[in-house]
Amino acid sequence: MSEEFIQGIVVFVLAAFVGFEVISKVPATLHTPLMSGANAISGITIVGALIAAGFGEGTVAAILGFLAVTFATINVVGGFLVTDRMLEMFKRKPAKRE
Amino acid sequence: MSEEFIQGIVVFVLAAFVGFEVISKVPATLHTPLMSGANAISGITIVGALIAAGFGEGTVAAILGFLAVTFATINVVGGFLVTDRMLEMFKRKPAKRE
Amino acid sequence: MITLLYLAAGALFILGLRGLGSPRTARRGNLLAAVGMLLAIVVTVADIIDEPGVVWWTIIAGLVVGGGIGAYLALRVQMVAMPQLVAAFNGFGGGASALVASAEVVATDGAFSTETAVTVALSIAIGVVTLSGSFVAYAKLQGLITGRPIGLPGGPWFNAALGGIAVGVGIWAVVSGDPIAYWVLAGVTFILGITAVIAIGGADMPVVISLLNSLSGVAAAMAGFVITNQALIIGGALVGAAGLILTIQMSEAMNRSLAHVLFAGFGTDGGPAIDAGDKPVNRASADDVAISLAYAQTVMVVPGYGLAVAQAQHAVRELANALEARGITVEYAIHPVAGRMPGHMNVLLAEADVPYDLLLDLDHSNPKLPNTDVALVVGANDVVNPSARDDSSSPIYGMPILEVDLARTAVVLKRSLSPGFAGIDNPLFYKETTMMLFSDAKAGLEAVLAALEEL
Amino acid sequence: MITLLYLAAGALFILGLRGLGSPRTARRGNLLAAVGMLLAIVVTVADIIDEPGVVWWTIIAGLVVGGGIGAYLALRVQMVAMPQLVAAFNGFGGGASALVASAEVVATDGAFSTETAVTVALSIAIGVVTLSGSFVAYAKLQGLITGRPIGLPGGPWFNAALGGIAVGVGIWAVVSGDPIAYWVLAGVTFILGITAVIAIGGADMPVVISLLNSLSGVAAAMAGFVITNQALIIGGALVGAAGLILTIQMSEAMNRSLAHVLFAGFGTDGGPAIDAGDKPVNRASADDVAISLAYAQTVMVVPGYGLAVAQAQHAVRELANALEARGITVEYAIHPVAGRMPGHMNVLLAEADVPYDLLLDLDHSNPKLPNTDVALVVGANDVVNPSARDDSSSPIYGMPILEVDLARTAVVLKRSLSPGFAGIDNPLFYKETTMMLFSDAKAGLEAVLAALEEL
Amino acid sequence: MRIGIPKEQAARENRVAAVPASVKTFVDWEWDVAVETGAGVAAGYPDQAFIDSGATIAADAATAHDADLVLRVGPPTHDEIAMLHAGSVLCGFLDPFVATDLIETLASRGVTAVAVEAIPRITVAQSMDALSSQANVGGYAAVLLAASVSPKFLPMLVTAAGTIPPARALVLGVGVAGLQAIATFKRLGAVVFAYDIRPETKEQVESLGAKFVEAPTQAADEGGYATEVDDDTAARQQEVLATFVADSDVIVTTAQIPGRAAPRLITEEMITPMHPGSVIVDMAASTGGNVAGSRPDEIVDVGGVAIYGPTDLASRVATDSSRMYARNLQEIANRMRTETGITIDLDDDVIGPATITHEGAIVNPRTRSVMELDEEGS
Amino acid sequence: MRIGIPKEQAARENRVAAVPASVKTFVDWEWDVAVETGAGVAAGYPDQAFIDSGATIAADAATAHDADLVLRVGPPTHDEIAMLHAGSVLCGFLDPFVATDLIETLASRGVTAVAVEAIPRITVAQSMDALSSQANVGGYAAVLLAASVSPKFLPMLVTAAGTIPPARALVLGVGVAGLQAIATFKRLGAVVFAYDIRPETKEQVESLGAKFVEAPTQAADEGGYATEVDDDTAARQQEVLATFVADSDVIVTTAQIPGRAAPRLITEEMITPMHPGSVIVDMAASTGGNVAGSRPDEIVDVGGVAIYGPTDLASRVATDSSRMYARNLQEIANRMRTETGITIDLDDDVIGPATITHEGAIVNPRTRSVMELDEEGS
Ligand SMILES: NC(=O)c1ccc[n+]([C@@H]2O[C@H](COP(=O)([O-])OP(=O)(O)OC[C@H]3O[C@@H](n4cnc5c(N)ncnc54)[C@H](OP(=O)(O)O)[C@@H]3O)[C@@H](O)[C@H]2O)c1
Ligand SMILES: NC(=O)c1ccc[n+]([C@@H]2O[C@H](COP(=O)([O-])OP(=O)(O)OC[C@H]3O[C@@H](n4cnc5c(N)ncnc54)[C@H](OP(=O)(O)O)[C@@H]3O)[C@@H](O)[C@H]2O)c1
Ligand SMILES: NC(=O)c1ccc[n+]([C@@H]2O[C@H](COP(=O)([O-])OP(=O)(O)OC[C@H]3O[C@@H](n4cnc5c(N)ncnc54)[C@H](O)[C@@H]3O)[C@@H](O)[C@H]2O)c1
Ligand SMILES: NC(=O)c1ccc[n+]([C@@H]2O[C@H](COP(=O)([O-])OP(=O)(O)OC[C@H]3O[C@@H](n4cnc5c(N)ncnc54)[C@H](O)[C@@H]3O)[C@@H](O)[C@H]2O)c1
Repeated sequence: MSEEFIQGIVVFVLAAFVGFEVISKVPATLHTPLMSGANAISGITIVGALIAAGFGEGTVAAILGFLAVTFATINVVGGFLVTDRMLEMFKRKPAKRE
Repeated sequence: MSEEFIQGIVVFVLAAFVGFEVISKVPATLHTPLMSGANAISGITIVGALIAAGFGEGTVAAILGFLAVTFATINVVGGFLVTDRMLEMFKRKPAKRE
Repeated sequence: MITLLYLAAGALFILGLRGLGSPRTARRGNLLAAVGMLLAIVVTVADIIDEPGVVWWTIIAGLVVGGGIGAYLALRVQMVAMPQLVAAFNGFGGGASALVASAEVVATDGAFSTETAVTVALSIAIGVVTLSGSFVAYAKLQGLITGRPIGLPGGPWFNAALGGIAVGVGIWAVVSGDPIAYWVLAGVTFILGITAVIAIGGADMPVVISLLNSLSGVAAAMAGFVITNQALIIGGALVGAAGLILTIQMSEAMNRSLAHVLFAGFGTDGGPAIDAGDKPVNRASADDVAISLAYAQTVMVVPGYGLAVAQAQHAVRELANALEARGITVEYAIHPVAGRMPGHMNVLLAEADVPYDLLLDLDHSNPKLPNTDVALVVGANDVVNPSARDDSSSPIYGMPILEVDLARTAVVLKRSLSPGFAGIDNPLFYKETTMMLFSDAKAGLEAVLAALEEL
Repeated sequence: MITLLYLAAGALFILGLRGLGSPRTARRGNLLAAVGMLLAIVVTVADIIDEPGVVWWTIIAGLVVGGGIGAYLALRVQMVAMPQLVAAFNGFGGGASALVASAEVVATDGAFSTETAVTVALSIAIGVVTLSGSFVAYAKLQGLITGRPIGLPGGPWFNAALGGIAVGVGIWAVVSGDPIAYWVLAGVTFILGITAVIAIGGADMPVVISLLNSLSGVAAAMAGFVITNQALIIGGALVGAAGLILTIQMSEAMNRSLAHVLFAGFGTDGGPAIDAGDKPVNRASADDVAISLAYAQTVMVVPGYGLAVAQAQHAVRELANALEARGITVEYAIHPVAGRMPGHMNVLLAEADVPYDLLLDLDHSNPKLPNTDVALVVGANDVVNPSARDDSSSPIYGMPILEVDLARTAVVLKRSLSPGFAGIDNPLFYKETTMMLFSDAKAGLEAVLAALEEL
Repeated sequence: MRIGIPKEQAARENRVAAVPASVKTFVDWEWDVAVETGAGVAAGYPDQAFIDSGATIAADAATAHDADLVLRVGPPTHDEIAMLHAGSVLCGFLDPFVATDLIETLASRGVTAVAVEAIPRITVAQSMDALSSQANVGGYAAVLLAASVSPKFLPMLVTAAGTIPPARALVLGVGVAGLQAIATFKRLGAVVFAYDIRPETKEQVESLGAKFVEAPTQAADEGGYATEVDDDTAARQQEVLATFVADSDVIVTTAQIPGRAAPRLITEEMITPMHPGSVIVDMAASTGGNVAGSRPDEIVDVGGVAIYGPTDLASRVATDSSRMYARNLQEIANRMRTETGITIDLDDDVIGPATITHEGAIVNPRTRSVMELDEEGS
Repeated sequence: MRIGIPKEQAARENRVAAVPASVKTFVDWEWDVAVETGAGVAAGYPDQAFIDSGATIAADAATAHDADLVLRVGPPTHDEIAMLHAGSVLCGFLDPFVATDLIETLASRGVTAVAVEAIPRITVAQSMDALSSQANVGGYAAVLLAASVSPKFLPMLVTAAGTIPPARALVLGVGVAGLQAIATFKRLGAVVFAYDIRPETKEQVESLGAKFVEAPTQAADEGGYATEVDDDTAARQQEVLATFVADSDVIVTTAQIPGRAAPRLITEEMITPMHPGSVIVDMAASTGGNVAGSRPDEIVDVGGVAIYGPTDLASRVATDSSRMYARNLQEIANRMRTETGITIDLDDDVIGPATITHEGAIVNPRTRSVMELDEEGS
């Protein structure tokens, strides 16, 4: 196994630990927004898509690259926007007692 | 900066995140045992000490290596044992109501 | 250097996810994650901008088209349709990961080291399952196909068999390195995604989407291995793990085990018993109620006979105390015939030491209810039944009621949809602004208090 | 491959730390971490065993000597002396990291790349500060030197200046690569460790030790960079971060800000006011009380006038409910003259709906107290004063008391050490088996309940 | 439209049929209100308070009875009936299924009699339900009576002079009065047991924190009222109750069966084993009593156990019972009210069943059946 | 060692100085106990109960008084004193600082008189403190009296017949009786205000969930008792209290200053603005009264406000007040007890101060000073 690959595994495991720990008990109302936000983050694959698209040679590769970028961008842009919309309900701050 | 060093930074940051997240609100009674346990883990430097001792050339290096291993081992062995002793109080399980 | 910037993006993702877990910080969390994503994209573009032979049109076209579609969908869609939208977005994400790996197959014609080949196969398989599965979930929720579980020939064994085939094809691909094998894998897993999700009922879709979301993270991480990119590995692993925890929490909140949801076909699972025939109710959890209360300025507690039956007088007082400690105004609306004897509520609330000046009678509470953020109805039914006001054919027509239906939100805490003393149905329960918390009054209030203290 | 095994060790550390955070899993957590450590050591040894030219005697001698000393100290020492022991162990750990980096300086004669040089300097500096600081903390706690803060010439500015010098020497070392510079750095930081800790009072030592513990983690991580070893980086970073969080939590639990502890000399900080002259009391936090209660089988609540003053009757009932839900037997011992009127406690507990059959009078509770795990004294004082039984010169000698001093543990909840109605001191407060929780009765009980629910 | 509030003449009757608040409402409706002088004094409402609310003070009973609507607490005497003019409406407790001679007189004088005890106990009529409002007060007053004459402390007390155990209270019959009795006993700290023949009362008893005595139960009639039990059930009932009665320090009984004699729940043999000094308040004394030996408005001593049979319990809390009763009557009046005054609509769900005599005839079927009018007519 | 329990002869006195439980203890000490026939009946303890505990029943008062230790509730009459033999010990409420002629007679007859009201209120004597135990019962009984005669509901009730606001209760004087009164009012659901001259009572009042009236206060004497206030303080006190009194529906006053007339806290002018139907129970009526116009054991009507001056409150709860009183006496007897019987140790912290006459002399300094004996002697 290449050193790079092993490094990848180390990073993967540590990041997974962070992922497990970072989610403590979440109130049910936040389940959907959190899912949506996490989903937007999984759009990080856009980085891969950009690279694939940029270096794709030939029509097939170009089309695959284009599709990959499109898909990933939908995920990223739509994901963050829709999460923000869901969270609008939390904007209002409880005012002090009159 | 070498690729290795950068990898080190990535690992360091991720591990630090895990460290931050892994400690949630700890009851005060566990403060000392937790501190002690963490302290024992910081004895991981024993790995470095072993390598330093194993490959040290010359008397100075040998002495430094020996001291490093000794110090680190005290930390590791003493740390885990003392933590376990502290935790003895949690052995008793609440019994069912008679 | 670029790796360190990716690491910074990863750190922002972590902080973002963490923020999303608590109502106070959720918006900021989402913003942080978005900034992290922007950073990752900019870094990537900056990294390749000087490289020769970069095909820019695909990038630009993809960003424009994808961004447009994403923004349009996100901003246009109705609140209720959001879960299915998340499903769709998720499908795109999974698809993208599969495409990244596929592009690599095309580029290298399948010539990978074994370990890389494994990650390529995993990227494609997981990405495609996410893609097709998410769209089935979308279709179910959107009503394009029926929400009911659709039986498959052989039941759950069908999917097990299909899964087995996918594994076989995957091994073939890794061992042979033949691009065809990867495309076959994509085909098999595409079907698997459909058949796996289609067998699950519509009510469980949120859990399924969350699981698919976790999978899309794993797919992204695998793609990261394929193209040796740590941003993908960090982000993907994060989402994979966080998504899994979230999935478990969601199924717990719905009182389902995850295994039950996924393999429902293996056993029979009745699911929660309360259902109002055809009339839908907003069924809330204690957490939901806690959040509504925490973000209210004025709360009106409306106690009824159920409070007495559950002996929940102390619990209601504690909850009110906790709310008051947050600066929320809490008062009590006492209906003249709440309970089963004159002054029933007075006896109980006096026992719990509720100050007399917080007890409002009908004349004093009804004018306040329309400006009340949350009316918390605890075991009351007839005395808050709008039929008494609106429906001249109702046997209780003409009885004065507490008009909690005019409050901004009504939370009704009772064990079921059963009627009260008068034996009649209550339209309040089916209102859009009503949240039903089905529980014993005491247990329910305690759960809400516990949830409130975690906010 | 070896990296992956180190990763596994790191994973065990993570699981171990997590386990250590909760009473139920703490022992298992410690064990997991120890297994991780063993794994790391074995892997390392296995890795170098075939290498030529390994100097084994230093390794074996070090392991034997260190292991022997560590085990001896850990097993021999008294419970009360544990904090200082932890400090000592921690000092050794920091020293080891500094030695590892120093060995590298000796081996390479200071020829490092800039970034490595920085980590070498940091390893040495942080490691040595940890070493000397920890031993000063040890000496303070062990009573070898006075526990009181020792003033330095120039006060806190002295340490600031010394810190500045250390930074300067560090830069010199990195830039010049001269081994001498590293040794000078070690010398300066050795002094800094002493002067920094010596200026802090003994009561704050636990916080200081925790911070030094965090630093020893950082030192280990830096050493990891020096010798390019991921096990050290992961383990060190983990402890560095976890230790920091723990330090903050500890200072919060002691109602101190971390800055106050470290730079106490910069301002004057009275600290908590309660101190019994020379007589020491076991001051407990709500968490400590919660744990004692959670692990009890029988709890006897002893209410007194303070319960009435705080109007804590509902709070005590809630706590009792929570304990009962855990299967713990809770009863109430009512002293005939508790409070300020006959039946004072009865009125309050009836209001909180405590069933009459749980109320025990003197004759029924005293025989039970010696077998009671925890006697929870809420705002009572004279009625639990053993002087009335033991000290014939006491003005209340001869009054029957509730003998909570015979219970396995007595928890006394009151605001201070002030006397009660009779105006006399209470020896109960200074007993070894007594935990004092200083708080308003209502607030204190609520805090205990909250802590209990987190267990 | 003129409304008259006479002063009650019955012994031990302190209540009044209107209070300043209800007078004010009538005045707002532009009705003339005449309150007989001193009518409210015993309830704590002096004449001046009525004047301040807009009433005039009638110097004598005749003036107060000379009105379109006369509101009373108890039934009028024959003398008072003579003061009513034909076509006027009389509203109050009229005992319409028992005091038939009075009803006959009222009918013959052309007075429309509306009996509050005949108001149906349906949801919409709850605010007019004087039986409930007065039973509620009665349950409270019965407990205070029992507590104040009991030689025992009701709450538990741990004191330097020994521990006083809580008193055991028993409530038999858990209607409106019984529930309030339970609540009041609970407030005072007694350990409360309760029993009723209707099974649904178990939950209600427990909803007040008291314990239900598991003796036989039997479903209520469709009106929600208890029905008579057969001898066998009664025997089993008494068997279970006996041990609870023997252990009780204070007992309040409220059991009633509408239109019949009150059920006998406590027999002489059940009283014998009770501690001397125990107290029983029998709220059903006027309809025959739940307790052997109880007599209306008397205190009977059975081997050291004092049995009270008060019939004036609501009247003892006259200020507030009057306030509630006046509110009931105000709501009834409101139901009858038209633009110009009042009309009796015999088809009305509430007023219809409560109207006993109208336009010279006895119109209430139950009164008619008691008087056997229909049989005669058939 | 023979111990006698006579039947109390005073009017309205239902208590008895021993109960079966205390008799049993005496018998365990191997004392002979003679209980006059019928002594416990009014308190709910029939002769048989005493017999079962090991007592003998004395046929008449003379036999019951013919004992080494005679336990009574109230002071004996001269006739009864005549039945005591020289050297015997008499223990009970003897009013030793006022009823000096009785004390003189006791001394002259050679009877050792131990007055329970002179037991010092120190911590170790709490179980012998009959003043406290009886004041405690009195506070409870006073509230039940007030509540049962009040024409108002004490608790708040929201009902279909309108909302009944809670009654406002005021307790003046927050000693033992006052605290129990507050607690009992609270139990019944009233809104309770309270006031005492001693500043430390504020916290005590609040510890029962009631509100303290912020009128002037003044520190107690070293014994913990209130001292007299000057006219100026009294005036300011009344000024503040006036508004609270006017708004109150039920008032219980308990203020006492040992050895002096009770302070006048409520004047006639303060009563005038009260609602008719309000009730005042003056527990200090026998020592001059806290309320203008109150008379011992009478009900005085001042403009519709009923002022009660009961002196028999503890006796109304005779079963339990006897139980506590008997326990107090038992502890006192225990303090005096020796191997063979009892001895009076004038140096004892508890018995010493409580002994009024001994071996023919009046030994209590306070009684002596009231009787001006020492001046004569000096
Ligand atoms: N106040 C009086 O004097 C009096 C006298 C007689 C009759 N009434 C009548 O009683 C009714 C009173 O109205 P209301 O709104 O107070 O009561 P209600 O209409 O009888 O409704 C009570 C509700 O409480 C719920 N409940 C019962 N036990 C519960 C528990 N342990 N936890 C949570 N919820 C529980 C029941 O629903 P689930 O089963 O779904 O939990 C029920 O629907 C009116 O119809 C009134 O006319 C009143
Ligand atoms: N029961 C009676 O009839 C009666 C009558 C008169 C006198 N007494 C006397 O009163 C005493 C009763 O004994 P006791 O043990 O109940 O009471 P105590 O001896 O008076 O002690 C009460 C304790 O409660 C604490 N306290 C006060 N307010 C508090 C709050 N808000 N939160 C927490 N703690 C609070 C005080 O300590 P901190 O200030 O440190 O918080 C005080 O030491 C006896 O000496 C008895 O003789 C009794
Ligand atoms: N819906 C409404 O608006 C409304 C209003 C008031 C009362 N009610 C209902 O009317 C019913 C009667 O109330 P009430 O107080 O006028 O009753 P009541 O005065 O007629 O009788 C008192 C109680 O005695 C009980 N009883 C009769 N025979 C008994 C026996 N043999 N043993 C034991 N108990 C016996 C009855 O069940 C009843 O509970 C109740 O169900 C009450 O809830 C309804
Ligand atoms: N330590 C013990 O064992 C013990 C036992 C019982 C009582 N005590 C104490 O003895 C004291 C007296 O109790 P008591 O009930 O016998 O008192 P009491 O009967 O003599 O007087 C009743 C109350 O009236 C108050 N009072 C007097 N003048 C007043 C005025 N002008 N205005 C308002 N209030 C006035 C007094 O302060 C007292 O609280 C209390 O402090 C009580 O706590 C102590």
